[in-house]
Amino acid sequence: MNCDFVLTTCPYCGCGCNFYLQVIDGKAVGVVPCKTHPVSKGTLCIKGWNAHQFVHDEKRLTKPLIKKSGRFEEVSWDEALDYTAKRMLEIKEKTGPDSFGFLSSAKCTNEENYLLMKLSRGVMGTNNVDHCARL
Amino acid sequence: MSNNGFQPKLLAFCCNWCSYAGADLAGVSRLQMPHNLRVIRVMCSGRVSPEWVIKALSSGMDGVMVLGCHIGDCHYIDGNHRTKKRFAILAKLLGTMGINPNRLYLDWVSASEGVKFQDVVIKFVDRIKELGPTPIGAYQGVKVDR
Amino acid sequence: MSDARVGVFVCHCGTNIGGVVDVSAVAQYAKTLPNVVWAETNLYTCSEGGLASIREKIEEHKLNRVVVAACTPRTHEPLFKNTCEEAGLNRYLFEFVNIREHCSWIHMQEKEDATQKAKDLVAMGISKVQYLDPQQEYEGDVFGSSMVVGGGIAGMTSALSLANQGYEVHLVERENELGGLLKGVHKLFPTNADAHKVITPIIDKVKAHKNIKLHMPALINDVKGFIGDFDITIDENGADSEVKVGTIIVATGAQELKPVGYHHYGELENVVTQLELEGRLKKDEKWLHHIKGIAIINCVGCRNAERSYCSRFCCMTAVKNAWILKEANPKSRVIVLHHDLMAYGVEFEEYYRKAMEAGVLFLRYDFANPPEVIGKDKVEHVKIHDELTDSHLDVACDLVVLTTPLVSARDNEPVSKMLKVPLGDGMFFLEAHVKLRPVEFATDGVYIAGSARWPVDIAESISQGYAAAAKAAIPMSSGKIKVEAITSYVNIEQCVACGTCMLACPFSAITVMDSDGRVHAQVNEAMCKGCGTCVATCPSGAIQQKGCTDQQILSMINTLAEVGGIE
Amino acid sequence: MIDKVRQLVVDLLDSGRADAVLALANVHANVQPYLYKKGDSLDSLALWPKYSMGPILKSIQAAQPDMKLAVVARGCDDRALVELAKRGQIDLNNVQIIGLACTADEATECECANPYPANIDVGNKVDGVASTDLLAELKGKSYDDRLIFWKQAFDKCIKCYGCRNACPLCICEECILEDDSWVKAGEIPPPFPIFHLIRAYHLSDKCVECGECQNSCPMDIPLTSLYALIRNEFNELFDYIPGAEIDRKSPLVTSLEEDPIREETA
Repeated sequence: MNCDFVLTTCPYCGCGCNFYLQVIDGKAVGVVPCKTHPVSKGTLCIKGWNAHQFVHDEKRLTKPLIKKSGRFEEVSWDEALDYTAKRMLEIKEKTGPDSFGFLSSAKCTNEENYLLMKLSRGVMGTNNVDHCARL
Repeated sequence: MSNNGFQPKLLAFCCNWCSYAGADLAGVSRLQMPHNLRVIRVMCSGRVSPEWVIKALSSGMDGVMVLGCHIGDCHYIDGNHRTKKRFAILAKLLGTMGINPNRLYLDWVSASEGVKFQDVVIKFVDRIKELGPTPIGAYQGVKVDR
Repeated sequence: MSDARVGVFVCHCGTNIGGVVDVSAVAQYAKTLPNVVWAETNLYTCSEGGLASIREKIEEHKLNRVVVAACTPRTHEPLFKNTCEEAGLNRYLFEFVNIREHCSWIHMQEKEDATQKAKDLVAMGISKVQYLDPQQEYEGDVFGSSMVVGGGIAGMTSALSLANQGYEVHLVERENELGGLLKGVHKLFPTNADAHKVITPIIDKVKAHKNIKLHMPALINDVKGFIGDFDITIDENGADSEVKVGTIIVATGAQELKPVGYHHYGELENVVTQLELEGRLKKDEKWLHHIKGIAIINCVGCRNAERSYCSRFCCMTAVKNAWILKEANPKSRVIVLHHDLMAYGVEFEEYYRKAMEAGVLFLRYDFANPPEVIGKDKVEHVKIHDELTDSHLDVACDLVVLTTPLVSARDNEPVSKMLKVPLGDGMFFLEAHVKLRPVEFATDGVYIAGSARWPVDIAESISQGYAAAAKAAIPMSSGKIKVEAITSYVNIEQCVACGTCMLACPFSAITVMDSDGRVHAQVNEAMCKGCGTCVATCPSGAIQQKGCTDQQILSMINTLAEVGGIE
Repeated sequence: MIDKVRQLVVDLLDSGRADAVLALANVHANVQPYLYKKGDSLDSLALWPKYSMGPILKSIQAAQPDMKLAVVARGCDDRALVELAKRGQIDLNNVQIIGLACTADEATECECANPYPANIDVGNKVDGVASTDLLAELKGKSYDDRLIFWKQAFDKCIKCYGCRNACPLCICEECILEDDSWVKAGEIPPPFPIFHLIRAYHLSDKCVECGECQNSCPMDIPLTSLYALIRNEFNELFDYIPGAEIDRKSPLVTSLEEDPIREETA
C-alpha cells in the first residue's frame, strides 16, 4: 500500500490555493491544505476542500465525443479537432466572425487563456472573448 | 417588570411517562397557567437532542424547557442521567456564546406533580419576561449594530 | 412529503375544549395548512359517531395521514390508532395533538390565546404527521422454557411453580447440593421447626420433577439473546453446554458477612456468627449444657458507614437462637445486645415476647459505645453500656454470638454483566421498580426473587419465588411478544460505527457489528425499549427513532418558529 | 531534536517493528505529511508546521488495517488518536507513537495549554499557555457583549466547512450542518448561532485542543479561544479531558453513577 501527498494548485478559481492531494494506491482520497503556501497558508474554500472528488467521478468526461444522429459517440482527438476546425471555418464563412463567442476559464492557466484570446482575435477575427475568472 | 407587554414564545419537551403526565394532571386539575408554552412529547427526556434546543433558540424561541422524570424514576432506568449531563454542558456553551443560560431550563416533574408543573411554567415565563426577547431573533438575517 | 393527504379532526369534547377554544376556527385554519385535504370538528371524537366519521373520511378522501386534536394521547391514542387501522390506514400514520389538558383546561380565562395556541399545536402536529412512515410491529416467539439461577429456597420455589405449569425449567446451582443458606440453618423462626425438615422435601420434589433439568454444580458462562430467545452457556463439571430458554429468573441469594475486625472475631475462641452457631447446634446440642454466659451482639457490620442497610430478619435469628440457648440451659444468662430490635408483624412480636418471658435479657446499646468483648485466647467477659439505664455492666461470658447481615453474593457482578441487569446499593440486584415491578428487571424476560435482590427471610423468599414464576409465565404462556414500533433503527450508510449509541443505551440493545464488510451499529428490536437516548447521542443522526425522527421534530420546531403567533 | 526523531524513525523501519512511519517532510520547500518506508532517506524529515496526523493515519489504516504503523505525534495528535481509537475509528494496537513535545514557541503559536504527548520520546515538556488576553477578555464580557463579539466574528464565516474538515474528531459520514432542515442552505454567513453552536456541542467531549480549526479558517475566526473555553467548562463539569485516558468513556454517554456532574448546575 502506498500513500502519497501530491502538491497541486486548486483548479477551481484564480486564487491559486495550494493543497496536497492525498493519494492512496493511485486514487485521490482527500485534500490536505498546504500550510506553507504563501497564498492559502493552510486554508481553502468550500470548493478547494472538495477538489479531489471530481477526479475519479465516473461522470467525468475523459474522451472527445461527437453527437451523431442524436447520440454522443467517442471519437479520436484527430477526428474531433478536424471536425471542429472544419465547422468553425464553414460558420465563419457563412455568418461571419462575430457570430462566434469565446469563453475561457479560471480552470485554465494564463497561457491557455492567452492562446484562446489569440485564436478568437487572430484566427477567427472576433473580439467576443470573455472569462469567468471571478473569485 | 413584564418588559412592556412582551409575550415570550416558549417551547417545552416533556417525557411521556412523567412530565407529560404531570402536565396532563395539571390540566385535569384545571391549574391555570400562562399560554406561552407549546409542548412536544417525547418518550424519554433522554431523547431530547441538545441540537433541537439549539435549533429552537436559534429560530427565535425566547426559551426552551426540558422536563423529565426525577433521577432514579426514569422509565428507561437512566435515560435522564444523560439528559442532565447534556444540558449541563449545553447551558455552559450557551453562556460562552452569549446566550443567557437561563433561557434553557431543565427540571424533573413526576406524573403526580401537577402543581409543580404549573409552578415551573409560571416561574419560567416570568424569568423569560424579565430577560426579554431573545437577542438572536433580531439576528436572523438582520444586521444588528448594537 | 408531497403525496401526504392529511385529515384533521378537531374535538369539542363537549365544552371541555369547545368552551374555551374556538374549535371551528382551528379546523378552518387547519384547512389552510400544507397537504390538509380534510378538516372537521366533532362534538366527541372518541364517541362511536366520532370514530365512524374518521373511518368514513379516511375512505372518502383517501387520507394517508390523520391528526386528531383533542385530549391527551396517554389515554385515547390506542383508541384512535385502532380506528385508523380498521379503516385500512397504518396505525403509525397518526398524530395526536393535546388541546385539552395542555390548552383549554389551563387557559380558561384566555380564549383568544388558547385558540391561537391550539392553532399552533395543530400546525405542529400537521407538520410532523407528513414525515411519519408506516411501521410494522416486531413480533418475536417466546421459548416455553425458563432458567432459574440459584437453587436456594427462592429458586426452587420458582422452578417448581413453573415446572408444575408444564414449562421446562433449567435449574443451575453453583454448589454441589440444593438449599442455599438454609442448608446451614438449625431451626426456623417463628415456629422453631427443624430447617432440614422444611427444606428436604422441597429438594426432593425438585430432584424428582420431570420438567426440571438440574445443572449442579454448574455456573453460567455467557448469556446471549433477549426475552423469548436467550442462549445460555453453562459450565457443568468442566464442559460447556448450550441451553435455549425464553425467560430467566435470578435467585442467586446472598451470603452471611464474616465480621472480620469486629469484636475480635477470628481472634478469640467462642466468638462466632449466627450461622456458625447454628452449625454447632445442628451437630449436637449437648455442648451447650456447660455454657454459662452468652452474649448475642446484633447489627455487627451493618447500619454503619460501611454498610448502611438493615438486613431485616437477623434480629429474629438472634431472638430464636437466644431462646433455644436459654431453653437448652435455663441456668445460663443469655443477653441480646441490640440497637432497635426488628420484630415486625404479629408472629414475630409474639415470638419476641415469648423469648423475653423465657428469661432472655434484651439490652439496648448505642453505636457510639458498642459492647467490648474481652479475653486472652478465648472470650471471658463482655463490657456493656446499657443505654436505657445509662449503666456500665461487665458480664462474664464464655460464648459471644455476632449477628451479621447478609451481603451480596460474590458473583453478582459477573452475573449482572452477563445478563446486563443493574446492581443497586450493596451490589444487590436492582429491580425494575421497588413498588410497581418488584420481581422484574427493567430488561424484559429477566426476573428476580429472594435475597439476591435484598435480604429476605424464608416466607418472603417463597412468595417472591412464586411471584417471579408467575411473571415469567406471562410471555411464555402467550408464546409471543409484540414490540411497539417506536424502536430506533440505523441508517447503515451514515453510521461510522463509533459505538457512542451502544454505550448510551440503558438496555444494551445496540451492538456494533460487521455485515458484508461494512461495520455499523445494529439495534436489537426485541431489546430496544424505544427511549431514544441513543438517537440524541449520535451527532450525525445515523440512528433515528421511529415516530420521533429529527426531521419530524425539526418540522414541528420550524412550524412553531414560523407560525407561532404569540402576541 | 530532529536528529533524535530521525534516529527513532530509522530504527523502527530498519528493525521491521514498523512497516511505515507517518511524519512530515520538506519537499520542494514546502512541508507536507509523508509516509516513510524502509530505505527512504530521512534527510527531508521536518517537524513544523504541524499537520493533523489523526485523520491521515485513519485513512492509511483503513486502506491497510494490518500494516504496522508508527507516527510522529505531538500532544494534540496523541490525544486525537486516543479519542479516535475510543470511537472505533483506528486500532492503536497496530500503531506505535513517537511522542514529540512542542517547544515553547510552538506552544505559544497554538495557544496550547498541554503542548506534550502522554509519553515524550523527543523534546521536553514545557508549560502550556494557560490563558490569553482574548480569553480573559471574553470571560469578563456580559452575555450580550459575548453574543455581539461572536456574532461579528462569525459574520465573516464563508461556510467553507474548513473547521469541520480539518478537525480530527469530526468523523460523521454526513454532517447535519449540510442538512437544510438543520441549517438553512444557501446562506452566507450561515445562520448564527446554530451552525457554530452545534459543532461546539458535538466537540464538547472530543476536542483535543489541536487548533486545526482555527489554522484552516480562511477568515481568522478565533476558534481556538472558543474551544478553549468549552474544554475548560467541560472539564469543570465532568473532570474529563478528551484524549487523556483511552479507557474512559465520554461522560455524556455514561450514567451519573459512573460520571457524576462535579458542580451541581440547574
